Amino acid sequence: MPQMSYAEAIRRALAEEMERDERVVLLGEDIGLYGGAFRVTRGLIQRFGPERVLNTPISENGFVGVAVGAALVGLRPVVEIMFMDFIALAMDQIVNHAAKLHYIYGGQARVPLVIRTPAGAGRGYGASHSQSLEAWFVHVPGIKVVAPSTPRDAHGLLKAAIRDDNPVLFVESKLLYGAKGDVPDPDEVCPIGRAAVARQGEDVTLIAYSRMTVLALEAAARLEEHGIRCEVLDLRTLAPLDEEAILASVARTARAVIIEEDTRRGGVGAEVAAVIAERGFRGLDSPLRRVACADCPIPCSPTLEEAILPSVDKIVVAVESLI
Amino acid sequence: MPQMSYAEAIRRALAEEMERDERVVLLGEDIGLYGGAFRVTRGLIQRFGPERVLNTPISENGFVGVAVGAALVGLRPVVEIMFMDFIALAMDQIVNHAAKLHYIYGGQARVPLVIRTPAGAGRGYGASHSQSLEAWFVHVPGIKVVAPSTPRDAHGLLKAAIRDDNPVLFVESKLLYGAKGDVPDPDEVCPIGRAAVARQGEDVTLIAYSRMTVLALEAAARLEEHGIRCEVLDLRTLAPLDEEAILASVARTARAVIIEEDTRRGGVGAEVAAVIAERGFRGLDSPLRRVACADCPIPCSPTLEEAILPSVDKIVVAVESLI
Amino acid sequence: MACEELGYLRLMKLIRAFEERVDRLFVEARIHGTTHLCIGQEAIPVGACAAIRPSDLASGSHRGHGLALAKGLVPNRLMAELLGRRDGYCQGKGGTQHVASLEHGFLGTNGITGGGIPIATGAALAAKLRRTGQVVLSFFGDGATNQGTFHESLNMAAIWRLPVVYVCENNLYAMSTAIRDAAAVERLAVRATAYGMPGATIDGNDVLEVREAVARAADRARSGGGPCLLECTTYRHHGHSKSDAREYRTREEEECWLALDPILRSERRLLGAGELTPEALKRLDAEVSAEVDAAVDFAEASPPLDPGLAAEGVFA
Amino acid sequence: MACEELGYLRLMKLIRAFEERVDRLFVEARIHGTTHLCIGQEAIPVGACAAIRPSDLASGSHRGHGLALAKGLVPNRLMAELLGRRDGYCQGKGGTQHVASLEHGFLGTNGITGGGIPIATGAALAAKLRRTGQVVLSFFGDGATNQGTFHESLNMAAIWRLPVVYVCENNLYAMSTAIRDAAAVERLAVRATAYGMPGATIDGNDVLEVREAVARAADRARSGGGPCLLECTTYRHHGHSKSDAREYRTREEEECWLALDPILRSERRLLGAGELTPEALKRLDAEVSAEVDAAVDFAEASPPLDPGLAAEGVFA
Ligand SMILES: Cc1ncc(C[n+]2csc(CCOP(=O)(O)OP(=O)(O)O)c2C)c(N)n1
Ligand SMILES: Cc1ncc(C[n+]2csc(CCOP(=O)(O)OP(=O)(O)O)c2C)c(N)n1
Ligand SMILES: [Mg+2]
Ligand SMILES: [Mg+2]
Repeated sequence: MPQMSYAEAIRRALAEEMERDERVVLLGEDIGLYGGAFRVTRGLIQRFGPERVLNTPISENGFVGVAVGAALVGLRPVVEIMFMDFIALAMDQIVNHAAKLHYIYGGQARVPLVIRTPAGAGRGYGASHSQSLEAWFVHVPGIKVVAPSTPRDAHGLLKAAIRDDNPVLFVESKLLYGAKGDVPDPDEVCPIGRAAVARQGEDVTLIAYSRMTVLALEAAARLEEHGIRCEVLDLRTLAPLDEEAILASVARTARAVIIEEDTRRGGVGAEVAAVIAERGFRGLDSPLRRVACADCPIPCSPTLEEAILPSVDKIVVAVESLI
Repeated sequence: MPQMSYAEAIRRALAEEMERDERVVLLGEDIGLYGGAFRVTRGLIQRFGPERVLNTPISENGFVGVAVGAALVGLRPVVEIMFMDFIALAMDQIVNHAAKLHYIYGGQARVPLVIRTPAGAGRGYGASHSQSLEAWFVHVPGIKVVAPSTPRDAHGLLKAAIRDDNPVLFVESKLLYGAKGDVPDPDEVCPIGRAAVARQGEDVTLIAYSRMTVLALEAAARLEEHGIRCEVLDLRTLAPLDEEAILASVARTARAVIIEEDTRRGGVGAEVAAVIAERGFRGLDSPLRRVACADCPIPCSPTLEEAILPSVDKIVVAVESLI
Repeated sequence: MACEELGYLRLMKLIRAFEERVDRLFVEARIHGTTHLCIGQEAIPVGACAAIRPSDLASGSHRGHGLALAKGLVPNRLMAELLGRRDGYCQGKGGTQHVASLEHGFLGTNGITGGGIPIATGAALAAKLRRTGQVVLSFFGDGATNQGTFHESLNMAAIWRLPVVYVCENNLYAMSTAIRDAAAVERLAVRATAYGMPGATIDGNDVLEVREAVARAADRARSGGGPCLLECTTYRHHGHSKSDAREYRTREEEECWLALDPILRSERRLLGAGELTPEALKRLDAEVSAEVDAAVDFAEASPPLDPGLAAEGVFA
Repeated sequence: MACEELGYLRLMKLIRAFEERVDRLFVEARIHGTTHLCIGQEAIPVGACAAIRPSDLASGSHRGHGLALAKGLVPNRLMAELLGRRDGYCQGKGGTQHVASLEHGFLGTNGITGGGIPIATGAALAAKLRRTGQVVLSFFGDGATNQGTFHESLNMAAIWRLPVVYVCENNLYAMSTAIRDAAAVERLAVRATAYGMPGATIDGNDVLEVREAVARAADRARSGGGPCLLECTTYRHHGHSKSDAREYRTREEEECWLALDPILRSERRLLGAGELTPEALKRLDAEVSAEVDAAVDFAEASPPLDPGLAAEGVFA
């Protein structure tokens, strides 16, 4: 299979799974003819028809709840939330319903629901169109959270998410939609719950996910020139977290820098740090570091936005401060 | 001032602040004659009238948004969300509006809004009436989060919250409503952002907040019998976090156990652990430990509920594992 | 018709006996937590479920024991659920506000006011797309009609012409808040206008009227006619939940409504028509009471789930 | 009346020139991010703001530059905001979707569809409780009427009789979704029925009609009569945002609506009445164009905020 973009990889995974299983239906705002704000679902309504690609009204809590109900009785809906910021409107249906029903119904029910949504800043979209809110869901038992960094993982993880019998939040990166990469096998399913070593190194582990993996790899390349060999661990799944992979890498390098695009306080990186501090403490040689978005709303002005986001430079500085 | 319950302390703080500042108004479901589900606002409508104690329809996102709008133009609303679980419905107005407007409006606007809500399990109320979701808000820049453990702090922190020009989430503990304690001074305001040493000790720091502080103190008393001297740090404010107090205590004891009632993964304790792992690592002698609710929805059956919640026993075990 | 009403009367009495027992179990501290009794409102779930097929679906509010029993759940396992026991429909994990039995097509009670409305709507979407011929009943209270989920759901059901019947149990109050203070409309049924769907107000304390109205609505929905909103007027005899002194309403108002009790009305109708004798009535009462006794025995004999397993079963 | 309309025409032209310039700045990559132009819809904010007092309040949607200017914000600082500069109303932090000027009573545009409706409602609550005599205009699109916030807010405004006028700018589409596919009602104004408030549909492309309708609604609201819902029919000439090829609507439909352009209509009316000469019209066009040129110059001369301060100002 040729090189393709992250967006195209997602589109293919959707199409393949819809082909494979007629219970898979898509719901979301403007996902039909328009193809969604980022055109990820473009062409699918022509191929699968309006009964399987449903344009919804602007009713986030409502249509997520509709998807929960549909999932409960046999469909496998994939919902698109146009920007992750809007997921704030749907928290009740996701948290109090989707994530809980399997457990609180004593195992009778399954909610095979995928919620796809683009996260992240860097496009000058402002405070309500730029957030990375995945940490909320990492904190919610009963929902899995994945956040791929490559077209290949986006494709394979989305297939896994759609086949999973549990709710899965599938976090996409706006800035990666155009990024190209190999997707060798249309049947490849990437298991949920496993991190991947994106680069090997001995001196320090850079732990990242989604677009931050790309920055971490760039930083690693730059640091190599300074003689610092970084291992880059791409988490890929945030819940359940691949604690073993984190601990194994940190045990080798004895140092870790966690890179996340969400705001620092209470972010995903905090959980990663806590896991290391609890279970990997003995092998650690130096303090942990987090490189994250500053604790403020995302300003619209591009210069301000850039200033608060993680960057290759900031990663390099954090790594160098440890060594 | 005599002993009073945590609920009564909150009621007094409300009444005192309403007396002091006529811009303070209350909004919430059944907070008038009924006094709210936990009767915290009982009697206030008789005293201040229905224009200042507004019973709302069941419209959480709507009435929180109404409070944001009212705050923006000069009122100082105190909203009650009947159970913290229902805050999931109001996330958009809290996160995308209340917490952001001051910043994104470039400092023109203030949103002096308090959201009071009871958190916590232990009453057999089931999955939708028992959650502790404060970690979500700790992750949201622009909103402060407080969670008192005593009547005195509840009183003083609520007064501070009402006088604060920023949105404040005021997390109450259902199980503490009946707990009694001294509230010596009706004018005492407890500053937001400061932890308190609830008990001094040299061997290990127990870091807790809200009802978990009570459990931590019990565990400390029990551990003293085994010769282990625990310091108990009551965080009181979760955002901004009193990092200096945490670091100072851990520097003394070189060991820490974090106790939180929210579910473990991505909870408030993760941030506390991360702060210690970043800034207090050098002084740490042993791994951190978190005692938290298991990562599952709160089951209704009391025996199951008890099994997953933190307890004095679990704290004791965690501390002993470190020493 | 009349002999069918006998069955409804029996079911309404069973629900009431069940609820009264639940109330007593609370007083005796044999149940913990909270509960919302549907005493006084039994005709709505009974009439509604009589109008649909067993394969149809229903979803309820927090006040949902009556709907659960009307949808075919058995008292034994429902009681076990309320007592938090292993043989409860949800192993005691769900409890009163989150009890479901999918094999009965009962999608669950719901502790989030308005939370079940989109879920019912989604089940109707699935029924439509999968062409199962099912209809879904979505139950909720007057207070729930002020939630955004009500609005969003009814709108989607209307534009997609989903096979769902929205059953609003208007018992005049949401907790302590009178609906006249929480909505500026005389009748909640007019809210259907906003979605271009039919709305009607019916006497929710008349089991036959409920059955007829729901039957018409369900037929229409099943044949592709789309959703509708039925406002069923009723009254809850007890407080909102166990700790409610009912200060927000008068004893006179309660008297009036007690006289309109749906069970009394069916009894009177059946006695008047000679379909029921005072003796048969007594037997009926004894029967349902025994059935509830048995349910309590069953439930109390069922152990709670092993606490060691409490955190299991989060993921499928 | 007619000389007043001259002022409205000027303001509508200013808004249009402003929006056209914004469009060009995007094409030239001098603005980043996104934007939603209100070209074609100018009569609504202009007519509405003409009907209220400067001390009154207004809150807008994501498509809110026109409302901002109509509410009295000056082009210079608005343009600076869109360019992310220090002299923008919000120091460049808010941007197109979150620009406010509280001193003008402008509570802000809003990037969350429906997000501004409860906020406007709350401002009206404050106005009522504080007896300021203010009225609030709450602007939103057709698509926003499907949000739960719309429902919850209108309901609260109705039960509390708040001084708020809900102005729905129905431009037939929410992004690519036709309102006829997203709501099963002919007219969105009927949604007022669900709250017991008056609702009316007016020609949103006629600035005088808008002014009259809003004036009546605002007077009523101000004197304690409560809220109402005004559906203003209109059309956006451009795509939803910069990257929209408008595949979901036909060029014929666009032609029809272009003929109903609110600016053309005012021009024609004024020319016909002799209140405006072709020369004066040219002067007007030149004036607003110069004003917008100046705004761009002002904005581009304004530096961005010091990036070192980017994370400051989170708390008051
Ligand atoms: C989202 C949410 N808000 C508030 C509550 C608390 N609450 C439980 S029942 C209830 C009243 C519901 O009234 P109504 O819909 O009329 O149903 P009824 O109790 O009268 O059957 C309220 C406010 C809740 N459970 N969920
Ligand atoms: C909560 C939320 N959902 C979705 C969006 C994406 N979005 C932005 S504008 C828009 C369409 C709004 O349509 P309408 O209310 O008719 O306003 P118009 O754009 O036509 O002026 C959508 C879906 C959003 N910004 N916020
Ligand atoms: Mg009710
Ligand atoms: Mg529109």
